[in-house]
Amino acid sequence: MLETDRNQLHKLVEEALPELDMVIGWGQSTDSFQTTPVFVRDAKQISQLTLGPFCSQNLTGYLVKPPALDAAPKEGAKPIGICVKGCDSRSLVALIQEKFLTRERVRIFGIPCRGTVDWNKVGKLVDLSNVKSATVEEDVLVVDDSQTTHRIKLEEVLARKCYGCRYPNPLIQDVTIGEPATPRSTSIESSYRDVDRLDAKPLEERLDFWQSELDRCIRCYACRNACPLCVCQDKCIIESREPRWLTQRVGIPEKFLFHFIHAMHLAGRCTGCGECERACPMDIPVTLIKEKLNKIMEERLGYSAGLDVEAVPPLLTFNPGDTEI
Amino acid sequence: MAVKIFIATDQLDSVLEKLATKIDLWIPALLKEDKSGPTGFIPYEPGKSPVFERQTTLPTKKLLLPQVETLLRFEYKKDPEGGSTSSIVVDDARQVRPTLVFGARSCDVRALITMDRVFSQGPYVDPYYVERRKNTFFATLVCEQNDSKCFCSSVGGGPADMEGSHLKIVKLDEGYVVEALTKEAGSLLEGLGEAVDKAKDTKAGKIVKEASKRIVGDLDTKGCAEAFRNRFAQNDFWVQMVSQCLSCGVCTYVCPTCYCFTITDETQNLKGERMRSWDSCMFSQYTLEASGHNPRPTKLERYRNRVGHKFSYIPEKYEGILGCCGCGRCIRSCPVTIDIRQVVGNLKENSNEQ
Amino acid sequence: MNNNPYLPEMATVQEVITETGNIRTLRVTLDNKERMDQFSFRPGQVGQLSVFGTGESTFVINSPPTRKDYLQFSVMKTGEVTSRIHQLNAGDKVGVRAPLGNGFDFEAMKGHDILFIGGGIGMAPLRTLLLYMIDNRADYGDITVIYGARSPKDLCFTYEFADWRAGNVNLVLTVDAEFPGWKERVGFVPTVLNEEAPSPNNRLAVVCGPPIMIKFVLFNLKELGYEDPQIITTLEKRMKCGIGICGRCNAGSKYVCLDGPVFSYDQIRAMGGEL
Amino acid sequence: MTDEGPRSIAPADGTAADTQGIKIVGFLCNWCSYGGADTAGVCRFKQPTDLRVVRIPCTGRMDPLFIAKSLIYGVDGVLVSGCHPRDCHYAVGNFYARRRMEAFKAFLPFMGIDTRRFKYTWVSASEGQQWQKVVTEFSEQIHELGPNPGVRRQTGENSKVSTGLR
Repeated sequence: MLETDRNQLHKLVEEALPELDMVIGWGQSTDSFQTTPVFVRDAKQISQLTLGPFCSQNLTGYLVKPPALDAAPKEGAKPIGICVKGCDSRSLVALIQEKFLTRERVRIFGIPCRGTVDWNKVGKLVDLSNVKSATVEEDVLVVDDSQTTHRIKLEEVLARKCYGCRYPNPLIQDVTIGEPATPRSTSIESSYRDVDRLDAKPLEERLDFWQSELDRCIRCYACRNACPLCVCQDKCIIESREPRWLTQRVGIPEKFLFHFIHAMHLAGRCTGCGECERACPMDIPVTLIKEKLNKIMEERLGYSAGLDVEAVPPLLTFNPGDTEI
Repeated sequence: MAVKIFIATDQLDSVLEKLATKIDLWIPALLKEDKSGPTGFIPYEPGKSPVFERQTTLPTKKLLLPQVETLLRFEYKKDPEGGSTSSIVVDDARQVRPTLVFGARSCDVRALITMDRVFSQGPYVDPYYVERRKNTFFATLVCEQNDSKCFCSSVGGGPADMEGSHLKIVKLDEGYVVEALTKEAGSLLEGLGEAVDKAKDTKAGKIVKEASKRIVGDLDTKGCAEAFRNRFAQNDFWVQMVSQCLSCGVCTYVCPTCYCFTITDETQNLKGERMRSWDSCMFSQYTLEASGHNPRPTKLERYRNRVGHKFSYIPEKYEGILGCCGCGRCIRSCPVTIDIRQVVGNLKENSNEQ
Repeated sequence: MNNNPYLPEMATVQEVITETGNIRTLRVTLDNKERMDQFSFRPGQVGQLSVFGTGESTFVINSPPTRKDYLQFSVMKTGEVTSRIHQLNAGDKVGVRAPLGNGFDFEAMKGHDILFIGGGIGMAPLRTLLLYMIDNRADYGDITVIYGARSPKDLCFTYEFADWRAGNVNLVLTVDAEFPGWKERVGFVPTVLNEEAPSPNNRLAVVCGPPIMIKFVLFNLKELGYEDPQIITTLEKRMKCGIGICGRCNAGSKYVCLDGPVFSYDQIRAMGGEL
Repeated sequence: MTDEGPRSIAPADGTAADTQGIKIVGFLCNWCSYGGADTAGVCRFKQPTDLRVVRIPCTGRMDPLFIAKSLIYGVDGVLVSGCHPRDCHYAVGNFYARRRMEAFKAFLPFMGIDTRRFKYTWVSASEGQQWQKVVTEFSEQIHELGPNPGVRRQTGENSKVSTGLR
């Protein structure tokens, strides 16, 4: 099935490429299992494009970040093609919502998603240091580590965000590749299970949890830079000296505040794509912080980011009738 | 005859405990209770078991160049007469204790060969680094766990490379053979472990021999400095290589040889300190001038500088030594799987074509 | 310097001169009198001036080595540290790490005619060499200075112009646009350079100013027949350590703080790297 | 010196609050609550002394991160007060603020920070008595909770690094 979809993607991209500046998609990285973003400008590169559960990166950030590939599109510039999964499409909607780009600027290749693989999880079951090949057969991940062939149920090694995913199918798109996917979750309750689990613990345990998790943070800012909605980028207050929110120290308070800043600036804007967590080299569940805020937004203000290009993020507006606790 | 001891696997903890009474002892360990989770070097505590099975996520760099350290402290003294600040006391805040890193890898130590040159080959000598370097001993594992991202042999090192190390650790099935490579390090081993019998010595010798024969990585770095210069102005090449870069600092923070730092002042009331902390050439602020001009305004220039620094500028400056130790950490940790081997490899390929 | 190159020497601000709306000149002396007496440097070398609690910044020592009552730094208010420096008054304490960098090769310049081209604050690094040459006037041939700024109010060292001329210096002053009471030249520095057109024979051009000025001045100098090695300039980069370690001020494998800031144009071309 | 708090909220050496131990930061809007606090003072209403006031132009200026930073670095309580809804000097500033602070209040405990250490309220310039009540109650609540341990400062891993500190 993947093979058919891939062929369809290649065909559609080939047809569209002459009208486009480039197509941003996923391709094979230098190792045998992970994908890397590729920027197809030439028909010769189309064969690099791939899709499926290994395509974990959210590519929408490349559309807007300085130095964007095409930071200030010239008059009459060709649109950019981009491959999006369900969650990625929400980021795209959010970017259009916030007027970082217009719908016409992008040609969207929508890819229904059945979940993406979290290689950290696979690494717990298989030694990933010398993988020879990794493929997907229906719902089984087959990893050959040059000694044994491991067969792992995909469902066991998906990224954390996938288990509560309500929007596996792109919300905006020009073309769809493959059959629509069935959502794993359909309600708030089943979308925020990890948040609820932590919330069920006593306050002190929660503090302990975050203290020990955030202690590992090396302040490399991968989570920030991977986030498609962290649009301030080089002007981020985390690095600014005036005003000086943070010093260069690496105590836990500094790390706490850094993650507070990241989360609060995404409150009501985060689409839960999980890029921050995926990018973290220290395996910190950074998306969980934002998930809590997303849950608050949903429960209290009935808002989920990245669903509607016309909607205004809830913290950028108000309602005189809002009530207090 | 060099001091050589054997530590049985079940004796390791008690030996480390004894070692820790002689010297500050650091071991590679899990940073999260998860056997495949991130690892790094931490101060030894009884009961903490070292992770020798795989390379650590974070290198030993911070032991010689902490992520944050105090360069000096100052204090404004109020003038009792006028009430205005009149004098400042500046004090050099150094203090270094002898430290042993038990379970480093040859790539970690190889990085120091680069760092040593930068920090001590002048004309200015960095006293903070130099003093730490003098007081830090490395007990290095003969590496048998190289993976598909390692390329130490490509940059002048190798799995059994002991240059710069003070002790050599060979892991056998039943324990560890530890051999002192310097006299000072030998005194650390006094009274620890048991004698190495012939059989174990032979076994260890065989492991070392095999490891030193192994070629890890197939990157050819010959002539990369020149190839880089040729590629420098080819914008298209760099667009192709690093369009996916996120400009985050992961590669530089996990890199054992990335030493660039910034210096900042922090004060509270009348006291303060001048700190130096890791900086990253991947960040825009790193080179941003007060006027607003930035010589490296986009990720292309910044990534190019990283490659250039390691494979062209450092070799030019220091007799061909590369600024890369081949540990592969930047490849493993990169969120968008940029592979520096590919970039360096491509420097030479068809460099005259474009 | 002491054996810790990061440790500044304590110094006292002796005098603050307001040059223009955003440029001030500080004259400082090292608190250790012996050190101050022994202090020697080459024109063009720089110093790190620190205000403890705010940070350090690099400035050229623009007093010449031949006049050692004080070390002079001219500072344009642009960022965090420079803003703080502008708040300093006589008697305040600062830290100084100096001398750093390479400086001008004034020995090799002996016997040559010299052309100084400065714009705005860019006159500061030239001033040290100029005064050095005035103090050793016999060693050098013709000295022409083309100095320009946006308006007469933006010219630095106005109080010294008479002294420069008295030192047998051909001083050409220019401002970008007409200004009431302005009797000197009007026009951009590169244009005035073409009008003056000093012969490149046995002459060295020393250029410093804003990047855009440098760009056009270089172009015009080439037109006038100056060869790359005849053109000398000072580079500017963000600096932290000042001693060639922290990594940020490199252009190719050269560090501006250590191997510079003075480079000839052919050196700059050979270096490669971002400017 | 990793045990330093941010400059703005650090107590000067030997001030009264140090001996008492409790520090509360109050962010008051310029137009209503600051006036309200002033009224309370002019009327000589008895007030607790734990509060340090930061005057902000409007609660709409109130960045929840001010609260985060204060609590993370060990301030014992944060009180935000502004004009009553529909009475904002800038018409709508406090409407924005209300949403942000509601969300933030719900978020704090998730990170392990006691939400009782943060309160926001509305006090107008004429409500000196109301101000006295608000401050007294909040101060009592914070005293009951005791000092805020803040976020642990010593990192597990770096605690023994020879950082050059004595």
